[in-house]
Amino acid sequence: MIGFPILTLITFLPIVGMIIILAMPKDKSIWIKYTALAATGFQVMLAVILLGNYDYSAGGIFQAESFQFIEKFRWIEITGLSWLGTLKVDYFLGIDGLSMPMVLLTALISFIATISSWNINKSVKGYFALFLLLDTGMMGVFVALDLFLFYVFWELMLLPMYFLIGIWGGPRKEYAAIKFFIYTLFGSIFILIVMIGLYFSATEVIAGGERVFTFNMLALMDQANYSVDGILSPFNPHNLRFIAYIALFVGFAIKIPMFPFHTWLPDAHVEAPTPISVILAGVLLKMGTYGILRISYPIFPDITRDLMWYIALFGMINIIYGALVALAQKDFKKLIAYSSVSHMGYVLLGMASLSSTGINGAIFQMFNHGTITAMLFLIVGVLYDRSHTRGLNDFGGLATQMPAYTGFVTVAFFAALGLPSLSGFISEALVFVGAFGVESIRVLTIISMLGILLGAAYILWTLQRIFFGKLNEKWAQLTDIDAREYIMFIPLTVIIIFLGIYPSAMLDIMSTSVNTLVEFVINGANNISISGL
Amino acid sequence: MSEISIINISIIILLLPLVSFVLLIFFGKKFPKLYLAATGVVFVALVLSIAVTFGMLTSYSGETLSFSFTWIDFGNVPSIGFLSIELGFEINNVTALMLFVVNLISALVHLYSIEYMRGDIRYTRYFAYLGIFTFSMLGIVITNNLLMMYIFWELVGLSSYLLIGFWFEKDSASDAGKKAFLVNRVGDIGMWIGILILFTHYKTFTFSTIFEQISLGNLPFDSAAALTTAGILIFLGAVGKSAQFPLHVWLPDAMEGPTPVSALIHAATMVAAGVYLLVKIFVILTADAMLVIAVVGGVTAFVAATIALTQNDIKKVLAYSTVSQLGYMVLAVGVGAYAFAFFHLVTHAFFKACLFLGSGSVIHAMHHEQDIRYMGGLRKKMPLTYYTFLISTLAISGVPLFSGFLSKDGILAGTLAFGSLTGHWLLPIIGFTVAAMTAFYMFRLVIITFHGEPRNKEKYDHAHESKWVMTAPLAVLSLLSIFIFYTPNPISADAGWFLNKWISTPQTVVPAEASFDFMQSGMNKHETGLAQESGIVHSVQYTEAMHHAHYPAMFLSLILAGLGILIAFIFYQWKKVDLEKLTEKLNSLYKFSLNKWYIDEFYHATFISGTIRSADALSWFDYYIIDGIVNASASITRFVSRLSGWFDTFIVDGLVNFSALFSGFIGLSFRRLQTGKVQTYIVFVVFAVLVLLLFFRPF
Amino acid sequence: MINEILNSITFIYPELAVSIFLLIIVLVDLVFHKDKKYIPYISLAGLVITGILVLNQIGITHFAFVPQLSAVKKYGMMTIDPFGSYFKLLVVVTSILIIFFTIASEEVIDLKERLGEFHALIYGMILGMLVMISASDLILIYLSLELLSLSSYVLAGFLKLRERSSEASLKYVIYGSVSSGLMLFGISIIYGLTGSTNLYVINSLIQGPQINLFTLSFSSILMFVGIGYKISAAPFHFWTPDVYEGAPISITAYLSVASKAAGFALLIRFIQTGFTSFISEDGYWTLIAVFDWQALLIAISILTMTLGNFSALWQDNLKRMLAYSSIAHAGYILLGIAVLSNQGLIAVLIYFFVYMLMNIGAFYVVMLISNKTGSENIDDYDGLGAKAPFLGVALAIFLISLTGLPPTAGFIAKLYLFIALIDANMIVVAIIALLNTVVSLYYYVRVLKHMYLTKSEREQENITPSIGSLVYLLVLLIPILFFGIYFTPIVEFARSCVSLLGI
Amino acid sequence: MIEVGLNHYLVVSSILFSLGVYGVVTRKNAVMVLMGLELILNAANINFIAFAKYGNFGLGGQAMALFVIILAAAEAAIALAIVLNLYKTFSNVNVDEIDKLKE
Repeated sequence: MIGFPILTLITFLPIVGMIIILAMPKDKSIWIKYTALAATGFQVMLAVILLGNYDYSAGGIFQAESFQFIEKFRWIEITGLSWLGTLKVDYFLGIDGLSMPMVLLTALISFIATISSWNINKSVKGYFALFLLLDTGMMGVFVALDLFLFYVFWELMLLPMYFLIGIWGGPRKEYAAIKFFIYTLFGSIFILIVMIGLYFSATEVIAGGERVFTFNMLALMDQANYSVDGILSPFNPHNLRFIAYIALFVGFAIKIPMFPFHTWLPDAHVEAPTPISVILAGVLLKMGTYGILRISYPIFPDITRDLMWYIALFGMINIIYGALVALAQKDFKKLIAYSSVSHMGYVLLGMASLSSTGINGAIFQMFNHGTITAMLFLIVGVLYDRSHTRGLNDFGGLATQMPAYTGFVTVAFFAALGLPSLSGFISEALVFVGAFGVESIRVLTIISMLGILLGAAYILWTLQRIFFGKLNEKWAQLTDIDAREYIMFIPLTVIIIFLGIYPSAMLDIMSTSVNTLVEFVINGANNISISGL
Repeated sequence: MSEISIINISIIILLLPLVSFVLLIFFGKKFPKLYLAATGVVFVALVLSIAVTFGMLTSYSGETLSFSFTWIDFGNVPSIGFLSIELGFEINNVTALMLFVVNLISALVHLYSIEYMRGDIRYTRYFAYLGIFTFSMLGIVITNNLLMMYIFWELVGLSSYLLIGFWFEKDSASDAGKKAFLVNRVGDIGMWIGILILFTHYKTFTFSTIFEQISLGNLPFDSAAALTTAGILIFLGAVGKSAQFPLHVWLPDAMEGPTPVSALIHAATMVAAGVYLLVKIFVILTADAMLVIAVVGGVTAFVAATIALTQNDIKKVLAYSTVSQLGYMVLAVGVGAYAFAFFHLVTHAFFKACLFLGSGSVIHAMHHEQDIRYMGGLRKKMPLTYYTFLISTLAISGVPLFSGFLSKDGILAGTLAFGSLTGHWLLPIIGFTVAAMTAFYMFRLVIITFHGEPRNKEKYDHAHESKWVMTAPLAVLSLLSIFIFYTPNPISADAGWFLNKWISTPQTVVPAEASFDFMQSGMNKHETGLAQESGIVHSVQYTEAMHHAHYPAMFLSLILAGLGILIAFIFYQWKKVDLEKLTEKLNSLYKFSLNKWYIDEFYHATFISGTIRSADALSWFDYYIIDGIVNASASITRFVSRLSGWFDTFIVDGLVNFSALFSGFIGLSFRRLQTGKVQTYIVFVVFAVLVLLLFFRPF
Repeated sequence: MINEILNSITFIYPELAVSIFLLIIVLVDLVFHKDKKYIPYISLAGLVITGILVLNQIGITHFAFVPQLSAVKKYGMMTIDPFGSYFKLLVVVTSILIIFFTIASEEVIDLKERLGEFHALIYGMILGMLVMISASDLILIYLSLELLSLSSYVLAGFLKLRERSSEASLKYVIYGSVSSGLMLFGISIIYGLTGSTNLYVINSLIQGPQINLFTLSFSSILMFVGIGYKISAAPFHFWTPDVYEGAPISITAYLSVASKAAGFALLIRFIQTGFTSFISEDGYWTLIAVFDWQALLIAISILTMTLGNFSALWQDNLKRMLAYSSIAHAGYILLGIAVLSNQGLIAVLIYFFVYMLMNIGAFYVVMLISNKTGSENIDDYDGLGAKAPFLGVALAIFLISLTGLPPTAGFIAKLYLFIALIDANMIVVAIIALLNTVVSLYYYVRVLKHMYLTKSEREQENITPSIGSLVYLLVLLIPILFFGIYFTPIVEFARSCVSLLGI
Repeated sequence: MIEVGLNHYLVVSSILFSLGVYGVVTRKNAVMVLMGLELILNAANINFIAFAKYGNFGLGGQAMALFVIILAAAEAAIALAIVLNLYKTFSNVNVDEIDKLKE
């Protein structure tokens, strides 16, 4: 274990950077950029240290003792309330196999997004301040183990995103920003309601043997903690667990984004500046699925099992629908955006399988989609910076013009269409293995496999439209990628290929926790159904 | 050689081409001469593979050496137990021979390409692609499990995509590459589902384990139907790769790639991978599965042959003949002629590669002219090319003394035997017709190209024999089309070491009730080893049937082949028949064949445009309906705000994007209440008092 | 008799201090009519002293002015209890803030020579409010209400020559006096029913069987008209937008916080002492089954917040928008009362504290900007984020807090409110309130959008706030952010102040 | 000769009250509106005194009435001042024409 509170550090480091930046004079934009780079760079280092000290055999999920790097102390405590007993919120951080990959992903993507923000020149100070704030929000969501804390971080990342899209965005930025904002807020309000409902349904024993209401996720997972009359308690004959689950799920589904709540995504992506698209696709979308796995699954195992089929159904819709709509896009960035919709569908499908392979695949897919789609958006950005257009049909024959660029694009594209030996394949394969193994959703899985074909179709078509054929003379002056862009692309490419060949590097991190999760959910569901409710 | 060294060497063989690929990709620009290194590497691989093959066939014939390692470990998985994914390699005779074939042709093609591709702008890149292809192909060959099979399966798909679209400046080329990849994906999905069925039940991808389980009577989902399904679905993969009907459409287009590539990938090795896969999973094929396979193979052979009759592009003709021959092999597997399927795979690999390289040499000489109607009389100009081409043509047409005769004869015999045992007589009939057609169109090709008078003078004048690096491979390959390499007896392969010593048909593991009777040797499965030694294939009655079928098949095929050749000469050499009249007479048929049965058109009309349309429809739906519901109020609000003389461009949309219609109206009506007249307010107050009294009065 | 009064005096030091300083201000105004620049400081001094006196009172629970001739039990006309002290403190703090507000506000600076009246009237309001907060006798309630109203009528129309201002005052006076008239009529009926004007006595009497329920509910409703008009609860809120828009902005801010607070204090005390039979162990109030206050309050509060929010959607004048938003907030707070539990009361107290900070802050920024641009129209906020970065951020934070998003104190206030609601199993109401919050988001965000996302078409110079106003804003901002992150202190304080002097 | 009892007073007061409200709502002229107000207050006063007299509630009612009268005077004074000021700016005192502030 590590001597210092590493999780707090990794979470709030960006805030420190933000404060430093705010203290800087406006005109020293280059120093501001370096500060931001340093902040995110340190974050990556810390993430690596985390990985170095990570215990692969610890399960986490519901056992507090097997979480790692735990930091826990009372944040808010109000004692002596007449009927409320003790009102308390913990500052409770810790990671397990579910969060570790996401922490790595967040650190990595933030770092790369910072590099790609280098050519932001409009009010640099504000941009990087907000950017780092966003970073903290994202990191916090993945390390928080207290619902209240989780929600705070969740909301924290909302506003910076709104401004980053709204100020530094494209022509229809206001529209996109407000749409993103309203959508997400709508979702988070549902989360809030359920959160409060849970708070008043379960209690936890604190020092001194007193039982108090709690936001502690782990305590909420333990059915023994639920009072009989709590509105979300499984023992309450007329509980509202089902409704609560739906509300929670919608709250998260909006972030994923799950059909039919996905329409904010294309707008947000198209309008957002490249680095923000990278963050959006690379990390933010994962929060939805992470939330479902971390909160909905273990806290509502019974409902989860009952709704498996529907989750899978929506996964399938996402896959096919996203791919088909992507196929029809004329705008490069929109196409990638819809491909995200399709790829997140695999995550849903894998989660729905409630099997280790499937959920391993889902989490792995979250990570891979993070890296791959981040790279795809960087690719769009590179092209857009040079040509100031994103029309797929405006290009052609760039392969001869920008060979190195084409090389990276090919890797990213084939990773996106799930070519074996690249990371994307492994996760999709595991998702299918897991989902196919479940009788009830087998048919949905088989239909989903059309996604592989459609994915290949739009990817290859794009590749052809942009890079093959005669070189469009208009682009004869386009230059190949420069050093900075190499720096952005190489790490991602390496990771994509490495994980494609040696997936265990990532899967070993999560598999123990995933097994724990699956076992916990299944047992929990059975216990509840046994207790007759 | 010890077992472990054989394994190690084969792994080295696998990795060598990868090395060349990496080198060329990263340093190709700096050192343009690196392609020589690549060629050298492949030749080293060839030598090693010869060593391995020799070692196998001499010391471990009939055994299976395998080596496997854990790739992914899921730990103790709930309700399953400890689960891990194993990968690995296995070497047996078939594998070893395949290794040799692939490496040999790959090496020859490398050599050939040095001259053929000279001066291309992406010269080194081309060799890099050859490298990655060889790597993936070898992977398919030596894997011992389905997952790796699938992985490398996709990788050859990739390399074929890259090589078909190598000249991507041509739209036709990049289209062809895309088409090849997508069509293959269709098959692969089926294959993947099949694999999943097996994995879901056996929790492993390894062939041997799965076979063992099945032979112990543990069927997937405990139903023979599931096993049949799995077999057919995996076969779908082969349908894609080996260009079987109805997924054969990509192969002819693939001829857009450089000719050596067509020789290596789209004639000799990759397309044969499908057949190789079938050979690998042969033992789990149930009766129904085999029948399906046989029928598909037959149909493919026939359709392709009919199309090949009328094509005018030299490579197209060869392409369709390839499809047709692949059909033969699949048909062979279907009818249980396991050995002959693989045999034909090998022989075909050699002579078809030779044909393609020969055509390449011609095309090279004719400055990339591919239409045979502008050729002619090249025999004098390029004799070596001509004779090698001729030998291979004889081989493919099934003329005795050549390899093709032996393998094809075996297959036809197999179909006959099958017909006699199961009553499916249509298959042999197809088989023989195709044999005749093959002979005809191949000789048509030879005659139009090499005989007669040159039709395009100045091209003809420039034509010349190619350099040795191009002709040497031709020589080697045509040499390998002679019978002597396979059997001492030119008319029967059964005596030959190829079939006797090297290839032994494995005993099916499918339970008796699910497989053909003739597949069941009457005796207990564990004594199958015995069955092999006594030269009995599958079962006594099958062996007998084959035996009876042998001579009739031979004569029949001889006659038909001769007939085909004869007609070809009558038509094109001696011009005894006026082709114009004939085509006039058979116009519809001719058109049908020339336009490849309009299959592409059909696909375009249905699947492709269907997908595109639905995609457009959906994106419309997405934009106008789903987002529309969200945005519904945008329009309403604009209307409302005009009413109230209040207009704001975007925030309104943004704002009301979310609030539905009524929010706008409610807000407005509330505003209306605020009339600004204090007395109205007071009226409201009084009114409110009365209403409240009405609602909250105690009774 | 006399010593009773003398002894009671000790409990009303704050009120006394206010009255004395009121006189002082009037005198100073008369004596030095040359320059009146000291007056604000005098009134500040007075307020500080009052504040200290109030602080001393915290924790004390006692009756004042117990009439000798009253019945067996001794019920005073005024009640001193922590609850009252909390609101008094709130009023005093608000007043101090408002004094500074006026110092910065140009509307008021312009009329130097009338500064004396201005502060005198403010003091009149304060006195009215302080008395109102601790009044437990209908007579006193009516008197204090009138005192408050009369002063505010004048203040609303203080800018004589501005049309909007005088119109506002006219509407205010007519509307106000009608509602207080109705209230008076209600009082008279209650008096008729019970024969007493003391809430405690009334409480004990209406528990008797012979009470005429219909008349009682009629009178209760009339009472509520009066109170509802003070707290501008729909449908008695109609004066609010017009007056808030017309009045000087400092007065608007003052009305929207202080007099509303006093009104709420009155309402709570009226229901708690007048109609509650007992308070259960877990802090829930059981009402006397003569009139269903809970249903009434719920209905009114939902109507109020919905109406406030939806009407605010359409406002282009920021002052007016804030007026509607304050109506909406009144709705939320009313919900806190409707829970009829100490938890709800805690929520109300917290909410008011936070509401004071953020509302005054928002008005202050609006004032500063209108000082520069001379307009409160939303289009004049275009590109403000660039022109006045600090003001922009400040306003943004205030608005976010008003919306109730973390990490601002506004979130905490709402959180406690919803906790109370959920605990009382008023889930549906809670959801309605939440949806209202979403609606409210639109118009708050709309301001942000104008400030940051739209380019202003006409160029204007940067707005840089003076040091004074910068400090002022920081004083408001820091607690909002601090309590947003660590809010135990206010909660504890509120909890210590929930106890009313009950029966 | 009927005895004048509590109810008579109440009837009178309620009539006054209603008249007052009616006046407030219908009159154009601000001054008339204010008169309506006075009626409302006096209606309340009548109640107080009547109740005090017939209910033997002591002097509380009368005291209240006195307060109310005083307050009414103050209110009237302020209201008239405002009306006057209004007349300066709008140069009319018609309540229903003063509706600049609305919606």
